[in-house]
Parts: sequence; C-alpha cells; structure tokens
Amino acid sequence: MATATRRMRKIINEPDQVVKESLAGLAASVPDILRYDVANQILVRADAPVKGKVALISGGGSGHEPLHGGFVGKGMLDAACPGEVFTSPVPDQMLAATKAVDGGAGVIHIVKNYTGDVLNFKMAADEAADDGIKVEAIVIDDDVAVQDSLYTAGRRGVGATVIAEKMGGAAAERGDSLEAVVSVIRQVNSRGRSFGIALSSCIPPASGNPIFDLPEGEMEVGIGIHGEPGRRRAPLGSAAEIADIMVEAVTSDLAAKSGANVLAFVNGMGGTPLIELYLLYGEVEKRLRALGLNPVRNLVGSYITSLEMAGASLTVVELDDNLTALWDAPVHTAALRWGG
Amino acid sequence: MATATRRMRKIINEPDQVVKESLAGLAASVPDILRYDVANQILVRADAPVKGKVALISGGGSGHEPLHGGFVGKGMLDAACPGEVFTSPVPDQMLAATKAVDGGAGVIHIVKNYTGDVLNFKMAADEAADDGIKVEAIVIDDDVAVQDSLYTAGRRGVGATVIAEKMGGAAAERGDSLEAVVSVIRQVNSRGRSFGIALSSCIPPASGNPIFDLPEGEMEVGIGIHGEPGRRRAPLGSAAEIADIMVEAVTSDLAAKSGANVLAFVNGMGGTPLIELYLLYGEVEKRLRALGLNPVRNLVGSYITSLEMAGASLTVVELDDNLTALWDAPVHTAALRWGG
Amino acid sequence: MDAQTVTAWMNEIAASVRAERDYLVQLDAAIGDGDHGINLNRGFDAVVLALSTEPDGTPGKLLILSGKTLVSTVGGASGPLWGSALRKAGRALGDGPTFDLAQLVDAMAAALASIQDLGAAVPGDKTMVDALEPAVAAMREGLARGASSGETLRSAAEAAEAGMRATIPMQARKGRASYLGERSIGHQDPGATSTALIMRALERTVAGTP
Amino acid sequence: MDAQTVTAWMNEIAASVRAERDYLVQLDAAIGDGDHGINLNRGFDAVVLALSTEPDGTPGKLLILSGKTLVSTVGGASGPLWGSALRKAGRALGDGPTFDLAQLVDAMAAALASIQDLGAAVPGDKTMVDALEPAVAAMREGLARGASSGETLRSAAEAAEAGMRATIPMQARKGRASYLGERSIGHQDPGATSTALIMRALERTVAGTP
Ligand SMILES: Nc1ncnc2c1ncn2[C@@H]1O[C@H](COP(=O)(O)OP(=O)(O)O)[C@@H](O)[C@H]1O
Ligand SMILES: Nc1ncnc2c1ncn2[C@@H]1O[C@H](COP(=O)(O)OP(=O)(O)O)[C@@H](O)[C@H]1O
Ligand SMILES: [Mg+2]
Ligand SMILES: [Mg+2]
Ligand SMILES: [Mg+2]
Ligand SMILES: [Mg+2]
Repeated sequence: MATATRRMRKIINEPDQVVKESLAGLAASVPDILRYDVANQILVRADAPVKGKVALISGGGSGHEPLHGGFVGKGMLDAACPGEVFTSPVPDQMLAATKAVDGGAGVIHIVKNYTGDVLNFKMAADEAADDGIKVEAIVIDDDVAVQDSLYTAGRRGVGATVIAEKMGGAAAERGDSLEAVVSVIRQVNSRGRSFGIALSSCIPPASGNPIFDLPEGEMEVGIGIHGEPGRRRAPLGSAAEIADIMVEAVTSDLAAKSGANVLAFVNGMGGTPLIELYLLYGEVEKRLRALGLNPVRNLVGSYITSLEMAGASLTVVELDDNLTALWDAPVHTAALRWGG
Repeated sequence: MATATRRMRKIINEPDQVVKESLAGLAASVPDILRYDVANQILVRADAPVKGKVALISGGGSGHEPLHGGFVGKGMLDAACPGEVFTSPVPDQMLAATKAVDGGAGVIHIVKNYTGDVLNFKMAADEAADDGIKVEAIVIDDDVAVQDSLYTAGRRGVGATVIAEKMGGAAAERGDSLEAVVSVIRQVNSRGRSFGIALSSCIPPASGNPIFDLPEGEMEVGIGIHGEPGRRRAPLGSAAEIADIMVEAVTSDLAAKSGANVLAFVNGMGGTPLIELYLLYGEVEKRLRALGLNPVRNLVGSYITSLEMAGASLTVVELDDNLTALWDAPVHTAALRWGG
Repeated sequence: MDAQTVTAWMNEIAASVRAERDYLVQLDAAIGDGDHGINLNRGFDAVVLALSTEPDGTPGKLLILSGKTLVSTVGGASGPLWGSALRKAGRALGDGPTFDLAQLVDAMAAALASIQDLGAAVPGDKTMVDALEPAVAAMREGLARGASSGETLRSAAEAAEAGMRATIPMQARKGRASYLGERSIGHQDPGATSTALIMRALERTVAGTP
Repeated sequence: MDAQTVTAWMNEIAASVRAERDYLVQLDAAIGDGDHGINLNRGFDAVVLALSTEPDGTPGKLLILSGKTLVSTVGGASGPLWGSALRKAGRALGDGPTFDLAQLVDAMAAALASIQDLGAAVPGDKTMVDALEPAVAAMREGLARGASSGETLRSAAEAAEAGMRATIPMQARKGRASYLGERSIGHQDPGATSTALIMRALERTVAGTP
C-alpha cells in the first residue's frame, strides 16, 4: 500500500496496520474482559454469548478510541465492530458479531447516524434476519450542530452514543427485555444532545495529512468526530466562551424543564489533556446550574475521540430515576469501570 | 501578569488561572470524592481525616493531570498539593494538607524526585514535625533515562508514582501501619522502572511557547514529565522501535528474574490518543513475554502527563502477591476506579 | 461483450482508482473525512483479487461477485452503495455468457436505482448520483439513436464528468458533506468523481473489446 | 544601611526580575522546564507586597519576612533555596536598626551556606551557586582590603556575572538541567542568571543609599 514516506508523529507501525494492531493491544491488555476475533476484526465480550441476555453491539470507523472496543464488557457492549480509521466497518463484521453474541433474547445494533454506518449495519441486520436472529437497530443522532431534516442525512451520532451504550448495557445486564432495552437506548437518544469544537485538525494515518488547516487563533465550531471541519470557523475563544457556545447549543435544543436532573459529559477529542477538560467541566457546570439544570451525574475525559485532535464536546442527557440507576449500575470494560 | 497576547490552542481562560480553575472543575465533577480547599490550594478527600488510617499525600507541579488530584479518594491519596504548571507547590500547601488528613496514624509524603519537590516537601515535613505530626517522606525516583549518582540530582520520579500511590493507598485503606505502608511504597519504587519518549513539545500556559522545537521525523528519547527535552534526539521510530527502546531500558535496569510477574503501565503524555497507546501496549507486552516476564497486571492510558505533549512512557513494576492484591483492591478516585 | 469484459472493466477501475487515490482523498478531506480514495482502492484491489481467484462464471456472476467483494471490503458510504449497485447490475445481466449494449444499459440503470434506493439521494444532492444519473441517461439516449457501444459509452463518460463538475457549486444534502452546510459549496464531490472514473474505465474497456 | 535598604533592594530585584522574566524563562526552557522567570517574578512581587503591608521592622526582620514570602509563593527549586537564603541572611543581620558592610558580607555568606546546605551544590555544578559563591568571595575580598560598600558590591555583581557566564560550558550536575546530561552544555544556567540580577540590584540599591 502506498503510504506516507515520512514518519507521522504517531506511535504506530505501518499505517495500514494501525487498527488491527491497536485492537490486538487492547485485547492483550484486558483478556478477562474481551477477546479479539482477528478473522472477523471484531471484539467480543469474553463470556459471550450470555444466555438469555439481550446483546448489544456497536461499531463504526476507528479513530474514536476508547469507543467502541473500550466499552465492550459486563454492563455495556457485547461486541464492537471497528472499521478502518473513520471508515464504517463492513456488514460481514456486524453479522459475525451478531452471531457471536446472540444469547437468544435478541441483538441490538447501536448505530451512529452516518450514511456508511447506517447502510452497512442495515445490510448486516438483513442477513442476520435471514439467519433467524432478531435484530433491532437504533440510530443515534444527537449532534445539534447539524440541522435535522427530511432532506438531509440528519444529525450525526456523537457523545450520546457512549451514554446509550452504558445505560442500554446496564438494562440488558439486569435482564430487561429486548423491548425495554430498546426503549432505554431510544430514550437516551431522544433526551441527549451534543456539540463539539476543535482546536486542531487530526491526521488520519492512511493519508498522513491533516484534514484541514486551522490557523492559530481560530477554532472549528460544530464539529463531528471524524476530523471533519465544523459548521463554521470562529476566533478561538476562552474556555468561558466555548462553554457558552456549547451549553447554549445543547440546552436550547434539549429544552429540558428547569429543575431537571441531567448527566453532563465533557469529552476530549483525543489531544486535549485532562487539565483543560476539568477546567471546561467547571465552566459547563456553572452554566447548567444557572439555567436551573442539576448536573447530578457527569463524565469527564476522552471517550469518543477524533484521533489526536485537540478539542472537546459537551453532551447533556436529561435523566429520570431509571436512567440514573442504569448509569450507576456496575460496568466492567477497559475504559469505564465501576461497581461490583 | 504579562501573558501571551495571542490565544493558545487550549481550552483555558487567563493563563495564570488555569490551575485554580482546573482544580475547581475537578472538584465540581466529583464532590462525593474530594473537596477543594481554595485558600490552601489543596484537594482533600471528602471524608478526611479518616481516624486511625495512615494518610497519604502527594503533590508537585500541575500539568500532569490526572496526577495527583485525580488520585485523591478512597484507596489512594488523602490529599494532593498542586503547584503552578510544572512548578513544585510551596510548603504551606503540604503543611495544610498534612494537617487536614492526619488521622493520628501518621502521614506519608509521596515525593517525586525533583529538587524543588524534595526541598518544599522537606520544609513542610519539618514544620509538621514541630506540630507533633509524624511524617514520613518517600522519594520516588524510577526514571532510568537519568543516571543515578551521588553527584547528581539522581533519577526523576515519573510513572511509578501512580503505582506507588495506588498500592500505598490500598495498604493504608486496609489498615496497614505507617511502617507497613511506607514499606509498600518503598518496594514499589525499588521494583519500578520507567522510560519515556516525546513526539512533540508541550506549551506551558504561562509562557505560551513550546519548550523545544522538534522537527518532523524526530523524537526526544528519555524525557521526564515536565516538557523538558530528553537525553537525546533520535529519528522518529516505529511503535516497534519505540517499544524496543523502552522495554530494553526498563528491563535491563530492573533486572527481574525470568518468570517474574510484572505490572506494565503504558502511559500517554497527554496528547497521544488511546488508539496509539493500545497499539504500543501490544508491542510492549510481546517483548516482556519474550523476556520471560509475565505482565499479569497493566494500566494503559494517560495518567501522568506533560500537558498536551505527544508521547508515551513505560513503567514496569515487579509484583509479588501482596503488591498484586494491593493493585486489585478497590479504589474510588476521579481517574482510577474499581472494586466495591 | 462477455465475462472478459467485466474482468477487464474491474481491472481498469482498480488501476484508475489507484492512480487517483490521493486526489480522491484530497477531495474527501475537503468536505468529508478523507478516506474515499483509500476505501475504493482497498475495495477494487480486493475485487481484482477475487476475480483472479474465481475467474470462471457468466458476466452477471462476476459482477455480483465484484459487488459482494466491495460490500465486504470497503465499508463507508461508498461500499454498500457501489457494492449493491454492482450486485443489482449483475442480476440484471442475467445468466447469459455474453451481453449487448441494451443489456448493459439496463444493468447500469439497475445500479443507479439501487444506489438511489439505498441512499435516497436525488440529483442535486451532491453525490455520486449526480454523475451516474446523467451517464445512464446518455447510455439510454445512445442506445435509442442506435449509436455504437463505443460512442455510447464515450458520451456516458462525458456526461458523468460533466455531472461530476456540476457538483462543485452544489450544497450537499446527503452524506458527510451535508454536515458542512454551506461550507460544502465550491468543492467537487469525491463520490461523483470516482463515479466518473468508473464510467471512463467502462468506455476504455469496451473500446478495447473486440 | 537600614530597613529602607532592604526594602529598596527587594523592589530593585522585583523590577529587574520582571524586566528579565521572559529571558529567564527562555534560559530555563532550554535546559529546564521554562518557569524560572515566572517563579521569581511571582515571588518577588509577593515580597514587595508583603514589605509594603508590613513596612516596619529591623533590616533582619524584613529579610526574614522576604525569605518566608519567597518560600510561600515561589515553589520550584528556587523558592526554598532563595527563601531560606534570605531568612538565614536576615538572622545573620541580628536585631539592630542598621547594618554595615561587614554584616552584609556575613549575611550573604549565610545565604550561600543555606543554599549549599539545602541543595548540596558545589561550584561547577551549573547552579546559582556558581554566581553566588564568587560574589560572596568578592565581597569578602573588598571588605578585607577596605574598599567602599559601593566598590565592593560592584565587584560582587561583576563576579556574579562572570560566574553566570562561566556556567555556559558546564555540564549540570544538580537541578533539572542535570537530567539532560551533556545536552546541558552550552547553555547559561537560569538560576545563576537571576542570582547575578539579585547581586546587581544590591549594588544599585546601595549606590543609591545615602
Ligand atoms: N446517501 C447517499 N447517496 C448517494 N451517494 C452518497 C450518499 N452518501 C454519500 N454518498 C457518496 O459517498 C461519497 C463518500 O464516500 P466515502 O468517503 O467512501 O464514505 P464515507 O462518507 O462514509 O467516508 C460521497 O462523496 C458521496 O458521493
Ligand atoms: N541543588 C541545587 N542547588 C542550587 N541551585 C539549584 C539546585 N537545583 C536547582 N538549582 C537552581 O535552580 C534553578 C531553577 O529554578 P526554577 O526553574 O525556579 O525551579 P525548577 O527547576 O524547580 O523549575 C536552576 O537554574 C539552578 O540554578
Ligand atoms: Mg469514512
Ligand atoms: Mg519548575
Ligand atoms: Mg469519506
Ligand atoms: Mg524551572
């Protein structure tokens, strides 16, 4: 494969082996949690299939680590299907994953809303149905930077995916029916909104070039998670100004009632360190409270990323007692771990 | 304060408020775990002081997040004393922290070996002793990039600090005596070795400039965690070559017997995403096994960082049953969390 | 035209996509995620390999195999779209050992229908449809007026290229580029560009067919 | 010389460190972590503030207060080193309302001893000691040959600057720069540089003292 002749500033070997080698490394680090099916390029929960449990699989392009492989395990996903960097996986992967995790209670496909993901997952679901496996696909589309419309590809799926996988996984783990788990995930999606900004481009390993050039002193506003430029470019703002933009975009679209409990998820895009994410969380939290929202749960860290892009996104999910309990439920994955 | 006139590519407000605002944000995100004592600029475990428990405090310059604030909580640190970015905190902070966490069973200062940290902690310990608090200071110096010698400042304290805080904290939590906890931490330090490389410089917020310029295609070998250049500059290697360098440096100095159980900690410097760290872990794991070492425990992620520097470090700690049990023991902090 | 034609066409596409790989990546980086050239390169290389290891079969079977291979190796939006398109085209060719221009036109019409069926894009949405739709129309027109295969496919390739260029001023309404809103204006759609390559490859293939 | 002299000296240092802040940062970035200028700037600004809010006291008390303030506000290696140094210097001055050159020499000798006691650096290690040690020697020498305060402190400042320049070819054996091994060679030590500023400030202060 024609690869960049100069070495990128990345800890990798051959660019076209990055995904496979990264999956192998993840699997080597958590053999008790998951196994790597090399032939099918999927990560499967070590104890799959779990008899009688609704199974959850997700997938999409790579480059968003720890999403999704880092979320495979007890209380979250049963399998992940990673494509090449920023490229939807192929239906064969989803089909193999679906078969590997089917415990007889149905399989849910959590699909981020991108044409490629939707189409490839759809093909796999059609084939799984032919094999007699009950598959429900749920499309996550929480990015308020993108206008939703019948005549467009609609909103992108971003941060709410992480929360949907956690809460849906917890519901499945406690024995909820297929319908109940589906309804939890739909609820997270309908109550979740996200918005992201970028302070730098990232460099996909296959091309070796930044996707866009961002002059110093500017930022991309309304980005997704594929290194693409945002809806607009703006002067680089302070953390306070960035929090203003994010909180306004997310809460005005969510339109939660004052007094509502919410989960606030401040996510790093891969190249932004925790010192900044903590600081941003402080700014976000103040603003949510000022709007009468109670951030009773939160997640701060880099969980759905764009390679080494600098930037951050905010996801807010309106909670009820059930969702809160599902968030608090035990989870044991490479990237999220708490409880028994 | 004279600050950079142009905005840095960081999610911050005024550069001289970064540390305070980041601490406030962290505290807002985990109010059940810790509280931020603004006047003394320290983070203290929410339930401190814990009567009868040996207390652990650590600290150092900021810019290494989640170290140390992200490690305050049940099963790890009782308090953290963060200085300005890359600048040791002042003795007043350590003294206030020591008083705040003293549960009557003694207080341990975990000090990374830097002249500034050592001197400032020493002054605080002297004053605490005047106040009748029993303080033991343990200096961590695990960085094999730096030659240890009577006539130098000795090795730096890097990755082993995280492991020492986890294992020492677990020993304290289970009720070990001051002497026993001290001995655990000393053991981690004497059995732990680290080595780091950088693929980019970082930009301290106060100056707004990179500390060094690294031309494309080169890397700094043998770096610490303060954005400083390494021992030497070398052509940027593949992940395999980087793993060669790290594993050779660490294991040759550790000289563990073949068949030994080890904990392998692949750490990101802040700007390197998980896709690369997973991959690097895979390379490291293979090499450790080839040397006859068993990586029975591991930690992969960005836990002791240099702001947004791209790069990674490897820490290997030789385990025994006691240390393994202490690693597995429950921990509940912002950055490490597992078990009950 | 026969099975050889299909294999030669796929080889032509593979070569042309490989040559234009970085250009397609650049186009996709501007309004997408920069993988289009890599995706199709991987896919058509796999098609060439598949056809070389399973060389026997009717033209229809080989097209179906090509489509399945694309589906299994490309991913992204273009994988299922072109993969299904070739499968549907193969089915339209039926079981015969040869096919004529009329059958080819039907096959390409089936391909277009499949893409629109799956992706729901209409002309003007700034997608591969903007290149393929005029190409199929040109083929229909050539067939109707009794033009030669060579001439018909040349006009189809030209129509695809015109359609490709026409995507530049469009605002995307489908695919990743739609997320950019007005910022998608002024850039040529990568999928329309590769579609033009595919049609030009078909013309070259048939021109070289005895 | 009296309490005024101490306050004026601290003000001079603060002004000079502020002016050279970025230069000290640059020097520290080359072989350390780039905070030296920021550390001392923060510290001496705090000293000026502390002295302005607690202006009364003997010269010794004011030096002790200055040292304590440095310890409480600087951090890093330079905070405890210069902080303790000024405290020890203050103690050496005793309780009198004035002090003479001999007392000043003793005070600076105590400062040097404190730095070496805490930091264990010897001349040649590429630290502040390389500037302070020759400065103290020059003061002793001036005192011994009966030179004026002004002349003595001028030679001390010059000795500090010569010592500072002499750090350039040295390989660091103490502090952060020591981690660089041979790469520390060819750079001037930031701590030696700020020490030269401190000594030059002392000269200017005393030259302006009646
Ligand atoms: N709904 C759709 N219908 C038709 N073509 C589409 C649609 N969505 C995207 N495309 C085409 O796919 C191309 C992008 O393909 P590719 O880059 O391989 O996939 P991805 O967008 O998933 O990265 C676009 O340039 C466009 O021509
Ligand atoms: N052991 C020591 N003895 C004397 N001076 C030292 C010692 N270690 C460091 N220094 C001085 O401290 C200076 C660095 O101070 P500073 O940058 O403020 O602290 P840090 O090194 O902690 O960032 C060095 O240039 C050196 O002159
Ligand atoms: Mg893609
Ligand atoms: Mg420092
Ligand atoms: Mg693309
Ligand atoms: Mg310094």
